[in-house]
Amino acid sequence: MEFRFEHAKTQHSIRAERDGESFRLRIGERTYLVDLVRAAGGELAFRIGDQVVTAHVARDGETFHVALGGQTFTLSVAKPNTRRSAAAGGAANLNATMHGQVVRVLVSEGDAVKRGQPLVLLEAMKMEMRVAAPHDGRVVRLLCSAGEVVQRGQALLELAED
Amino acid sequence: MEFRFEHAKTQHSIRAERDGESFRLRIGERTYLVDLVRAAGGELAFRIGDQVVTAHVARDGETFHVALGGQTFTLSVAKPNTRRSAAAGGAANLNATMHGQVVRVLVSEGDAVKRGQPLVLLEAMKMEMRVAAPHDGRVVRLLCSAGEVVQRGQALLELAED
Amino acid sequence: MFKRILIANRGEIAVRIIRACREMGIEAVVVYSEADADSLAVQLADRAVLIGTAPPNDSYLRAERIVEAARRTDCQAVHPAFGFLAENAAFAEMVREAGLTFIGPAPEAIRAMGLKTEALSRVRAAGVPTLPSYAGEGLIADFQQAADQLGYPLLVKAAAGGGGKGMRVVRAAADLAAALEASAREAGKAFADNRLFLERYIESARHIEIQVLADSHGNKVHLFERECSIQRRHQKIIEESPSPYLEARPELRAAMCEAALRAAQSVDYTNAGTVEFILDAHTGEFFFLEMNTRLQVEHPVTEAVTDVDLVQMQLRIAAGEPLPFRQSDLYQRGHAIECRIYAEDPAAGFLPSTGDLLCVQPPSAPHIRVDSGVRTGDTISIHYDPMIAKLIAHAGSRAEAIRRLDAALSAYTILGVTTNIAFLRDVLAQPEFVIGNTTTHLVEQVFAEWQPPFAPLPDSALIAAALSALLQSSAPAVGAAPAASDPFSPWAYPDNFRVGV
Amino acid sequence: MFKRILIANRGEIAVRIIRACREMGIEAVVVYSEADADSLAVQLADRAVLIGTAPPNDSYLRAERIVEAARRTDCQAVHPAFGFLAENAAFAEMVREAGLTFIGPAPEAIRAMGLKTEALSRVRAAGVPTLPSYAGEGLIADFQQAADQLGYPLLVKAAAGGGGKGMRVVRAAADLAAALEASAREAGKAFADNRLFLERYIESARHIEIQVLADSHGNKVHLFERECSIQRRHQKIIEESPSPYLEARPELRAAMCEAALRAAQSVDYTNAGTVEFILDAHTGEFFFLEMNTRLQVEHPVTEAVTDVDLVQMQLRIAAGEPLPFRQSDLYQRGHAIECRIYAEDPAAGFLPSTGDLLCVQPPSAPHIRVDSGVRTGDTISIHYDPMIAKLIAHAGSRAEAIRRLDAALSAYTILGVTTNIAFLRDVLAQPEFVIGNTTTHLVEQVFAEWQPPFAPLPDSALIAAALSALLQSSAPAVGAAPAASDPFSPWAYPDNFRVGV
Repeated sequence: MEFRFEHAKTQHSIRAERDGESFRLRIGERTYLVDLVRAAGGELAFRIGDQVVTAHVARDGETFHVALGGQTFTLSVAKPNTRRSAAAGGAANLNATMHGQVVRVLVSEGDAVKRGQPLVLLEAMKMEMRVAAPHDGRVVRLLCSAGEVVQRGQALLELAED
Repeated sequence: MEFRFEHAKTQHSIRAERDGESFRLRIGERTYLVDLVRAAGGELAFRIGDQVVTAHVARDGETFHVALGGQTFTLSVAKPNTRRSAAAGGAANLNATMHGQVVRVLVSEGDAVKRGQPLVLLEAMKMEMRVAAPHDGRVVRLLCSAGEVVQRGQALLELAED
Repeated sequence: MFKRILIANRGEIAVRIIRACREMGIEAVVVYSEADADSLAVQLADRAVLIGTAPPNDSYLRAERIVEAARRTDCQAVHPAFGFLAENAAFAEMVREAGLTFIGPAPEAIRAMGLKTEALSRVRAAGVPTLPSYAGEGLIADFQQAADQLGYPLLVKAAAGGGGKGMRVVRAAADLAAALEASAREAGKAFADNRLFLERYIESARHIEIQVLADSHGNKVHLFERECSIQRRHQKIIEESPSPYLEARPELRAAMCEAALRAAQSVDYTNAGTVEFILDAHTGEFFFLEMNTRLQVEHPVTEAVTDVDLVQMQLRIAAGEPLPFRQSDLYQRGHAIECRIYAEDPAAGFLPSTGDLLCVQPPSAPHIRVDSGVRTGDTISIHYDPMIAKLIAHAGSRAEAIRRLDAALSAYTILGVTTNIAFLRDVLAQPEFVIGNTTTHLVEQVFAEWQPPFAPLPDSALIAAALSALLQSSAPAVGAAPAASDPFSPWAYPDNFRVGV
Repeated sequence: MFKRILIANRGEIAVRIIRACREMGIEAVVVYSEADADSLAVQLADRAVLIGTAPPNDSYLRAERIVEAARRTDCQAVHPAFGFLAENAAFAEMVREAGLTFIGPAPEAIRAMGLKTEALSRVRAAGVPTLPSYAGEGLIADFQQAADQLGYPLLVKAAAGGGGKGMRVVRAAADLAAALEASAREAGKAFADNRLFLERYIESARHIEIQVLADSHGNKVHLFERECSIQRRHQKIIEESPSPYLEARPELRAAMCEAALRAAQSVDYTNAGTVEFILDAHTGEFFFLEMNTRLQVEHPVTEAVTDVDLVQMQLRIAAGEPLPFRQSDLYQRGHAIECRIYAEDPAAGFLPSTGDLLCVQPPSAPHIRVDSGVRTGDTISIHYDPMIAKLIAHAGSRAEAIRRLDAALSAYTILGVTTNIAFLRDVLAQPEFVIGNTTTHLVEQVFAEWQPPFAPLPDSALIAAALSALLQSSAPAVGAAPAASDPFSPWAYPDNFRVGV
């Protein structure tokens, strides 16, 4: 069975198959014979020769989170021809920097704004964050309103560069 | 769904059914409305009104082990018409008191033995145990031999009372 | 001693109080919001009472519902822990008027210490040094004039505050008005009290606090200091006892402990409390900041070095027992360090990281204590503080405690949300931290541009992901293969496997 | 310091040593038998080397395979822990001759203390009091004559022994021959050495031992006492520090500690060791029993009260470092109690209870330490010691430590084998134990007829079983319902769920 994962924008291919009680894994020219020590509760421990590796793996849809040796790696199942294209255009969306609630929208559509000017007040877990204009410009469209709960990365407003 | 369990030689009947997000359980005249708090990793926590109960449940075939409030209860799935009948007869089996290895058999078939006389030497985890005659009698049949690994409760020999 | 108490809180601190109750044979009742119905605190409690929806204003801040829950479940006392209503004098009064014991100081002491202006005048009268400050009411112009007299930089703080909420550093007169407005808004939300005050801001400061205990028989002791200088956005993240600064200065420690007892005395304090000081690392001067009239988040480091269980002491004091020791019986042994593990992104301004905890695996090792209120399958929501756990290491020396804490951090697995674990490990390894040069600005000065270390993907991680996918796709014992995208697949994280819920 | 060491052991103690290595940045290699291929120790190690089949004679006692494994994995030192080859001088020599460091005393010291006759003559010469005893070779008649001179009751012990193996109390001359025969057989199996000796038996005895540490630079310190009087079948089950007996007798403690250092000096001891004494509770006399030239099972109670990590000290001493403290730096604070949780049936002569661990859920609470080498899904086999875990509570006072330990015991869930948890809780609650009247015969005198408390089935247990069955039969997320009798059903105990293995 072949798996293709993407990590830090690089694709990795790995072929995995059973070999009796063991597993045989091939990454490029490297082949590993792997014995399972434990696979329970999200914990996955295995031996490669004398070396023992304990990992924790959690799958969230197409994303695999792997914790190993004090570090965490996030791998997504790679799809050959799908690359997200960055949004391009004269105006760009300004996104929420955290999951939270919109306390107040400080500008209206059509307003001219200065770099650094606060546009939207967000609140989460009793902490207030202001979303400021990254550059001078003009508010093209408001995409949120006071009281609304927004996700991190959700567009709050469309801002055109002057 | 009705379940019948046996605990300490007493049969208990309980009827369980879903009721929306909750469960309704009836034991005799008592009905409990139960909300699950957690069911994961063998851990089962539930609320009955304000009361919260956390149990650990492990199933081994027809046996349910339930740990709860610092105590452990062993319940077996009750079968209506099956009651183990005690072995009866002129001679009775003498059983292994622990899981282990037979070190030596100290008697032969036909031997007359005295109460307290050691008949078989068992060893487990570096500990030696002697299985002694519970009463005066005669060895009818040997059911084990030196070197053999025996289970707790397994018959070692048949002993007739004098 | 009480037969049953109610815990008016949630999360790790509710769990910690339940554990103290277990050891003392006291039944623990918790209140909970709908969001916490499946929480560990609810699970471990003997009884649990639903008091509202997720927003604290509808549940954990609803004093009347909490008192009603305590009455209905025949509790004799209420433990407020910290946050929420812990320093709300009106709540303490309401508990008392309901014929129940409030596990904390008298409402009068809470009120006196809760209003910073009154607190400062009380402790000043008791001879405790305080920072030059101004506490006014309302008019911006008055604040501006006072600020000019105090000089910049200065701190705007909530009069009713704590925990950094409503707090701002102002370095120039031009920024004062905006800071006052924002702080007042935050303070109003967090404490239902938008009064503010100003105070001198020390650039090279250490935050050192003294734990005190006072019983209802007039006995008062201190349990030495905690140093809590490592903060981000005015929020403590690493705390320790003893303070590396005071270790070399026993007379200063004695003076601070003595001042703390005088501060407590000034409000006839009973139960556990903490007197916070700011210490100027250059001059060795210390100033009273505030008294927290409650248990602190960082109380475990004091427990580790003194062998005193502060929560159990709170219960004993509230039940009218005298302190079982005198000052001379107390000691401070070894070194303990706590760090707070948050669901947050230190590389993005420490923004909270909400989401599902796909896997939580705390470390287990000698002299490591984990205080946590969450487990695999729980959610970090926007409603509450995003702390996942407190991790406490105790050892014979500070160097050993750092090593022990670092090993435990590296073994703490949390998947599903971004955490500050890698950040905390970098702080523990930072040379100034290692030699004990800990000031409140260390994080902003040294770690402003912090990014998580980039590690190239090791083959073993790729193997783990592939094996996991392979096992999941062929899981024979389950009968049928679960859908590959099923986040509740029993293999991937069975701890999260909730059948039919 | 070492870069990599090999641990010649298994189970909880291998895990504990790995954890010490982690904190010190040392890589840990374990050896393992086929039965332990999936064990926690193997899982946590950096590397693991298979050395044979389950029976110790084919694996953990195969010195040459262990040394070969250490060489092949480029280890610089070997830690034997306790049991197996820990007190085998020939093994220590073999390690040394392979150019590796043995993490323990020199083979000469092991040999001197390992042969009881030599040990006794050495410590006697150093002025350490010893029990009247006889050590002969071979002839039954010689033993019988010596026994008559010593008087009954007396103890038959293995010359190479430890841990109660080969040990028997003989109360009448008629029983001596049979006891000698059985002891010799057991000793031969356990230690490959069937030599025996006799010694005076004290009816009202306390077992008190002193921990010592000695470096290779001539520095020696003691770390105070442990009392290990609570035993069953000559096996310690509850250990504590300080000893309740010595708490009231500081001069006696000082004398015993001083005697222990003299005993260690008599064999030029290095590394960690324990000098065991038997103390006559009536007279206050103490007698040297033996010196254990290794780490002890009960070392955690000393670690808790002294803040010294004994395993890390062993590694430092073996690497040639001097002790980082002097005697006057050491202290004994608070109170620590350990109990050993065994898979055994206290109501049936403490017979081992083998089987699969269907569920293991250790407690988690402040100042509770759990040292365990097993988890859900593992097996207690006939091949090894049936200890499941050591549970250690530390608190400010003995009374608090008892309460803390009891609360932790009650929260320790182990399903699938019979354990001694209910028994241990009854011992902790026994009035003589509570007041500290702990003698080596307490268990046999008070608990000979012990039966587990019978609890009628509460409705909640019935509900738990029914809900469990109901959820299992309708588990929708899994796709297909697992067979009702499948012990590996992912719902019932997913921690045990091993797909395709």
